[in-house]
Amino acid sequence: MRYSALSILKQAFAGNLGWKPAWREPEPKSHYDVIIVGGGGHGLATAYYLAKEFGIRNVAVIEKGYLGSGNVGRNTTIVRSNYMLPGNEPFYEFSLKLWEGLEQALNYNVMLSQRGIISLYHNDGQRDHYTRRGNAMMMEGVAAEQLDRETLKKMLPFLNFDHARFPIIGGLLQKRAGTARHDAVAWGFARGADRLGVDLIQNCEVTGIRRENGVVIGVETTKGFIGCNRLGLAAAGNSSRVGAMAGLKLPLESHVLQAFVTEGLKPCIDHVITYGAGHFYISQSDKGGLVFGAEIDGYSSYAQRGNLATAEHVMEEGVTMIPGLSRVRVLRSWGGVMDMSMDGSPIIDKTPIDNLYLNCGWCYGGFKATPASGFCFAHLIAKGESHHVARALRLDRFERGFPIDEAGAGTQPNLH
Amino acid sequence: MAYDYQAVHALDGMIGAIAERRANHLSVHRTMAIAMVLAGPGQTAEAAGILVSNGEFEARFSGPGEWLVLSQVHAPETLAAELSVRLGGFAFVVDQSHGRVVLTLSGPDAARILANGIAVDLHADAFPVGRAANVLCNHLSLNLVRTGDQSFDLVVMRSFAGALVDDLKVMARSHDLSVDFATR
Amino acid sequence: MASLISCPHCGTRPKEEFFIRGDANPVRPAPMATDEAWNDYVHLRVNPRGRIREHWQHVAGCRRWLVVERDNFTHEVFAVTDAAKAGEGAR
Amino acid sequence: MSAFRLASGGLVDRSHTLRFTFDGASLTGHAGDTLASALLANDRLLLGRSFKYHRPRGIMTAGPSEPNGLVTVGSGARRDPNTKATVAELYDGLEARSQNRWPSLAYDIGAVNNLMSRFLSAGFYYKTFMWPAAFWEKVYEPLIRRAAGLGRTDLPRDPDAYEKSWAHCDLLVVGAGPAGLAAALVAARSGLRVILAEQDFVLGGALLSETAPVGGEPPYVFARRVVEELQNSPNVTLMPRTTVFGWYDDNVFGALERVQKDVAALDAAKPVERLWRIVAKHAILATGAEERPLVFGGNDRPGIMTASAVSTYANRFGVAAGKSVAIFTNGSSGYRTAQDLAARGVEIAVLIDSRAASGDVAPDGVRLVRGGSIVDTKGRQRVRAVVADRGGFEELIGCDAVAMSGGWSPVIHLACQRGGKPVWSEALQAFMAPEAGPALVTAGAAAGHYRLSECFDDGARKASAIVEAIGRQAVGIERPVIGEETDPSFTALWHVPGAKSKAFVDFQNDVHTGDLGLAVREGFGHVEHAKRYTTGGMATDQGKLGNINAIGILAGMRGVSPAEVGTTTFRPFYTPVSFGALAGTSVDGHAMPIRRSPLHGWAARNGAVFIDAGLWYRSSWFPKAGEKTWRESVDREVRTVRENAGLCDVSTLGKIEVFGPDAAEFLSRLYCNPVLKLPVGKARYGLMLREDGMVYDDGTVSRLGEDHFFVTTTTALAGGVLSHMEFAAQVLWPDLRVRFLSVSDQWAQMSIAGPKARAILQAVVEDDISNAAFPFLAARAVRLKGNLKARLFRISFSGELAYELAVPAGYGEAVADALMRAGAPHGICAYGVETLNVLRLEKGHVTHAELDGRVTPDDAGLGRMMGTSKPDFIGKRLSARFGLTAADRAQLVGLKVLEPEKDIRAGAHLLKDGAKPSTLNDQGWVSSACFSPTLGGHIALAFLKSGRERYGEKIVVWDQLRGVETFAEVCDPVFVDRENTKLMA
Repeated sequence: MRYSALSILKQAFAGNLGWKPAWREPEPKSHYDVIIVGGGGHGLATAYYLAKEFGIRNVAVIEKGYLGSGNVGRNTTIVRSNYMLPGNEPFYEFSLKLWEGLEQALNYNVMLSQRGIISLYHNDGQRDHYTRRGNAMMMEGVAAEQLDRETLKKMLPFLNFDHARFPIIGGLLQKRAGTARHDAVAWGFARGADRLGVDLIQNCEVTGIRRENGVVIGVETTKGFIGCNRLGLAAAGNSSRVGAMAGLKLPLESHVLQAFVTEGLKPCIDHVITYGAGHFYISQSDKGGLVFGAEIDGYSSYAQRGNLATAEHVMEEGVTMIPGLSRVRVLRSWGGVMDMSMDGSPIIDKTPIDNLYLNCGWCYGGFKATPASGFCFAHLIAKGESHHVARALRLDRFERGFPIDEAGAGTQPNLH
Repeated sequence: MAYDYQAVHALDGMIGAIAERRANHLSVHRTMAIAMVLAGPGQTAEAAGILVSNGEFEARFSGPGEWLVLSQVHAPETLAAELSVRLGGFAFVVDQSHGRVVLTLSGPDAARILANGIAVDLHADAFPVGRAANVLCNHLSLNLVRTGDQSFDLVVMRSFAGALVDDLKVMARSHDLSVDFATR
Repeated sequence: MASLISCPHCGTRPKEEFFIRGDANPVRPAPMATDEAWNDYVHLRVNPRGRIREHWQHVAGCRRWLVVERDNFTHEVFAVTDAAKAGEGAR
Repeated sequence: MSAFRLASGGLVDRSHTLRFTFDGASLTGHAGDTLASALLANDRLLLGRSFKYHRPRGIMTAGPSEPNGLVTVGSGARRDPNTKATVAELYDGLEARSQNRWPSLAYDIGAVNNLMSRFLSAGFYYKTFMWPAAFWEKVYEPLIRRAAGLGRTDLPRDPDAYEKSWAHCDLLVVGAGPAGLAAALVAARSGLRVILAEQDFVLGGALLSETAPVGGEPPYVFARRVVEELQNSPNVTLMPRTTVFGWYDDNVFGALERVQKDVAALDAAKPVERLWRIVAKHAILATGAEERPLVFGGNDRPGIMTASAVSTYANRFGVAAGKSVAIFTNGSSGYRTAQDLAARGVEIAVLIDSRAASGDVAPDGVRLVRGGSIVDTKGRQRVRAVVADRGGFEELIGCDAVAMSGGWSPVIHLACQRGGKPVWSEALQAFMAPEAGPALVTAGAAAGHYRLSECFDDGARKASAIVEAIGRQAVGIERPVIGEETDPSFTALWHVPGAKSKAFVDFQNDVHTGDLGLAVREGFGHVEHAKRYTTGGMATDQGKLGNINAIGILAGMRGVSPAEVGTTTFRPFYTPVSFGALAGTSVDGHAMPIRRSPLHGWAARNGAVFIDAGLWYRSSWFPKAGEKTWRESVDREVRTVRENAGLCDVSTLGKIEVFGPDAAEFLSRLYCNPVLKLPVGKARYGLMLREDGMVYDDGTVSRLGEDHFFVTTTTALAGGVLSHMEFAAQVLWPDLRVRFLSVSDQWAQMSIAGPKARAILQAVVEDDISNAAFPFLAARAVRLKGNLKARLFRISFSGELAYELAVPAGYGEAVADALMRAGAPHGICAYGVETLNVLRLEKGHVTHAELDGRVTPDDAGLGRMMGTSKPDFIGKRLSARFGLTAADRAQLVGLKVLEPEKDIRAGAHLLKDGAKPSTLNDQGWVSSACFSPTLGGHIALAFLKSGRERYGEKIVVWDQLRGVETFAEVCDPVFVDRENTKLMA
């Protein structure tokens, strides 16, 4: 059923008893044209775009838990396209453009809020870096603004201008960046895909990848064997484990990133703000909670929970950036499993195995990429070649020597 | 032109001239002969044997085959040479008399103050007199040794000394601490 | 783990004292090994869920590189060994 | 005596009156009150408005699970929004305010949402606000944001201090109720190091509100005696006002101590809150059990509370919840509350038991309705009546408070924070803690043992087991004789059928049974989906009261058992913790340590302006009188160095001493350039790669002896390079006989650069440093006049005749002063990193502005340094990859501005003349730029595609971020003295 103000009105007078399920709960068919492993944001978006843009509707998304149970439901909801390197920037800008039409396309309010992201910098070297980044954005036609200290003082008077260990000297603003409601993204794509005929199969774990003559022909699951012509993996933090089922060894390590939310407050922070002297970032959700995080815990982990020392360090950075956070109380912390790649950038590519396609390496930045990741992965699966904005996101770029290393940190995943 | 170089302490101008010692006191040593001893590969036992405290040196554990050696007997200018002679081919010796600052924290709350920055269990049963360790104190590392029930030596990199003293003052916020140079 | 590591040289210490490098299993190939071997060493990781070996350095303590054997799902630590010793075992 | 304060009883000190205000009204309470008990005593029932519908809400509990009684405490910069009145200790001068209402608590405009509620069903916002597209952000979202949220802050700087501390123990006991006290007592007498943490300001837990005599005395007296013994045990640390909020790996617990949240005038010497990291060998969770609300129509009206809260207010605080209390229960707990109220002379309007039959007996004279329920309530800002239903027969029963008891849930939050899933107990109709290993056990009510005697026994038994596990002899305790006990049995009742109005499940977030029904209908029946779709359990109480009922209701709707529905994930923090406490003292200037150079005092005396460089303060430039801008100073310093000489502090460079018979081989494998044949007494520029072939760091390598080297690193990567070397030595090549040590802090190091450098230095150095005796790249120990040992290196970053002189750190200032004196006749100046940057840029030397981790030696014009004939060095193999050797890689070039009135800044990009700006057309970027006083114009270093083939090309320097475009000529990156004549002079 179509959602609208009218449908809400009509249903309200019917006691809200007439709402239909947002998606079906089908039993798996024996064979699909395409199977996507992973019912998170990227997997659901891929299925949606396969059906919507590339006319492939005989598609199943297989999810071991509930839809959206991975990182799409446990991130800090930031949407932006302020990248520096030519391998990344066009892709993320393509994504942001998709975001901007997503609510209408999906008939689902994902609450995109283009409130702007401000990346603070604290010394001349960082200013130069952000200048390079801002100019790279503008080369791609993406608006960026440099804010000096005085402008920042007016815009964000609560920042620590007087006592910070590392002084705030300016910031880079992308106005079109912002936040979106994370669960709604998963649900919107799920509902959209379902309406186009995609089977969303929850509580079904892939236990093996079946090959015949080296070619992938389907997956073994807890609900039995399901055949397919093409198989796409969008398993985020579990990519290495799923890849191993096909004998792949990937340039990934899984790490835990913590995120936090405070008690609900009346509006007090109107932008997304990132701290350049550390990794802290913060925004305020529409419900009033301040949503924030910083760096990964640093060790390999599949546990979806972090440790106190990292949490403390996050708060140290937070209060140093915004002293007035001190009396705000933190309600909850949680952790997501990040598929950290060797250069900090993602992979959307074919694999050396026929019919097997790979979407992984999103590190802690996968949420903003959701629409473009889905679109480009669908493009690759449908047409057998990369979408032009995703051409650099190759699996073999490491051995060929074309890393996309925004942080300049090299092949140590926990430094990206 | 006269070349009579006066050494400047890392904390000159930052501490000193207190009216009276408080219940807890942080005493900063002006000069101290300090050297790092690195045992040669496979020669840890030999070097350790030579370094056994004989009153002239105090060797504090820093890492396997590595000791921070302090001496009240030898001068900063001569300690490293003296150790080199004694250790011969068993170890490499590096003068650190200017690279480190030695502080003594003493008083009834000494362990409690340190617990505000150091994660190691400082209960006397767990960290007895004579125990030495490199530890993290808030965001900087130092060599800690218990010198008595209520006293600890802290040896810190020179460039961090000011930050450590600042931190210790904050750590001792509720514990009545005075800070001064040692009068030795 | 993740909160405390028992350094074989220094005793039990908080995570903050350590720097973590990653998977301790890859062994640096011989200089003339194949390109594949080098790519594998520098870029590819098994990244299993469960028992792993990881390189941690006790930077704020003895500065030794350690091999921490742990479960990356339960965060249980099985053993912490000096990397030089662990290497001897492997050779 | 205030309206609802009972004439006697309770643990409050009636002789000690405390004044406080609520929404500006002056009120009084007593020492020992919570804010909630004092407000109740004053008939202040209405405390705030709910989140979504802005319904009036009052206090519902007497503890940390409170969903409704949230107020803002304090004023100005000391304002604490969302403070739970039920745990806030009353103090003289406390100021409290209600929240989420406008213009006032009693008349709240937002309450219109309540009338609109049928349109505001769960998830309604996902289905609308999409048209027109621009309206979401301009109109709808601001409205939603303003309506949402509870407390208010404008983020003022916090005047108070916080502290963090570590504590270690054999046994941590969480909760000082009967089980916790018994456990602590056993462990204490057995000689364990014990920490007993309790969130309340009085230790005793349930004993404080129990009435059954313990050991023949009131239970609180017994508790006091135990606490006294513990207090006098040197091996026990009592932590009242301390909430253990998190259980982390390796049995590390996070706990929050409220040090000064109970006073109006703070002691500045103390923190306001303290964060404890408790490292516990063992822990016992004696966290008690939570009473569940009942889900019936109109169950959220002010005056409706849990039955145990009504008992606690009566017994512990001497406050009646109402003058006529209706009780609604599904088990024996309601009867106990009836007894408590009856004993204190409070009228009981009715006792309604949802069970048709039970052995429980109501107090004499109390009307008991068995098999009945409440289906609706009446009243506006306080409940005035309940609509009772029995077999379809409805009756309006007047009352001014309702005590509800829906059974009990053990508080197992901490035990589930590390991934263990709670286990459903059919017998107890509750989720129990999972098996958590030997280091953490639950005891007492938290383990499902609800009777007082069981709590004592369980706490003592579990502590004894731990004592023995540690290898000590357990000293037992004798359980006191306990009077009449009640066993809180109940029959689960997840929601009351036939509700006549909204029946709330999550009170703060206004989630009612209809919302859960809608979630299930729309396919959001998974417990996580239901939570996320309805927001049930996402409020500040994190579903402590409501989640269990939501699970029961979902189970009913889906036709499965609660075990199958399962719980959402328990995560820190048990109750919210302030940013301030978690950050502790590591904020502002203490966020990271400050490092000071040994020449800091010298630089300060010479008027330096300091700048942050990593953790260091470095001298940036040295303004002289009359110089108005930094450029004036820097231009002068540059000219002075090029014409005379200058002295610059370079002490912050990383310095590492390397020893051993294999030291040369080791360094040869670390650096990409040859090192093996470096002669003793010589220095060499060194370039380190990462294994992926990109440049990691650069510096110098000096050979001081056959087996003794001294290497320097950049300031930024001093620590990183040391770790990298340690990895190489300990992990990659443990067989190499090499040892090394960072000596960064031992040496003050200064650069003396300029044509007059030698003359100046020779005045201070004893040794002969003539060009013949001490040629370019000489490196060795020297003796200064005045008999000071030093090290001298003839290396140059500026392109001038230059030396770096290292002296023991303490002598740095004195030697710098001597050099300045010796240099005065030669016109020496002090210079800082800004000038250093201009000098090196003119000479085409790279820094981390160029070496940004994505650059190969060849990109930086250093390809010839690579020792390709060496069998191995870090980065050798992957340097040969196709992408790293591609011809169109960006290469280091120089740029000269062609329009003199324009400048170039780092971060600009490069375009071919006439090309349209696009990512595809992007030719490169500017890495460093400056005004060159030597050349009299703006110059830059840049990375340009195939740049070395393009010298002479006119290129567009595109800085759209600043709105500047300018033409520049591509040139060799070395702008001055390409023949190195000055260097060698």
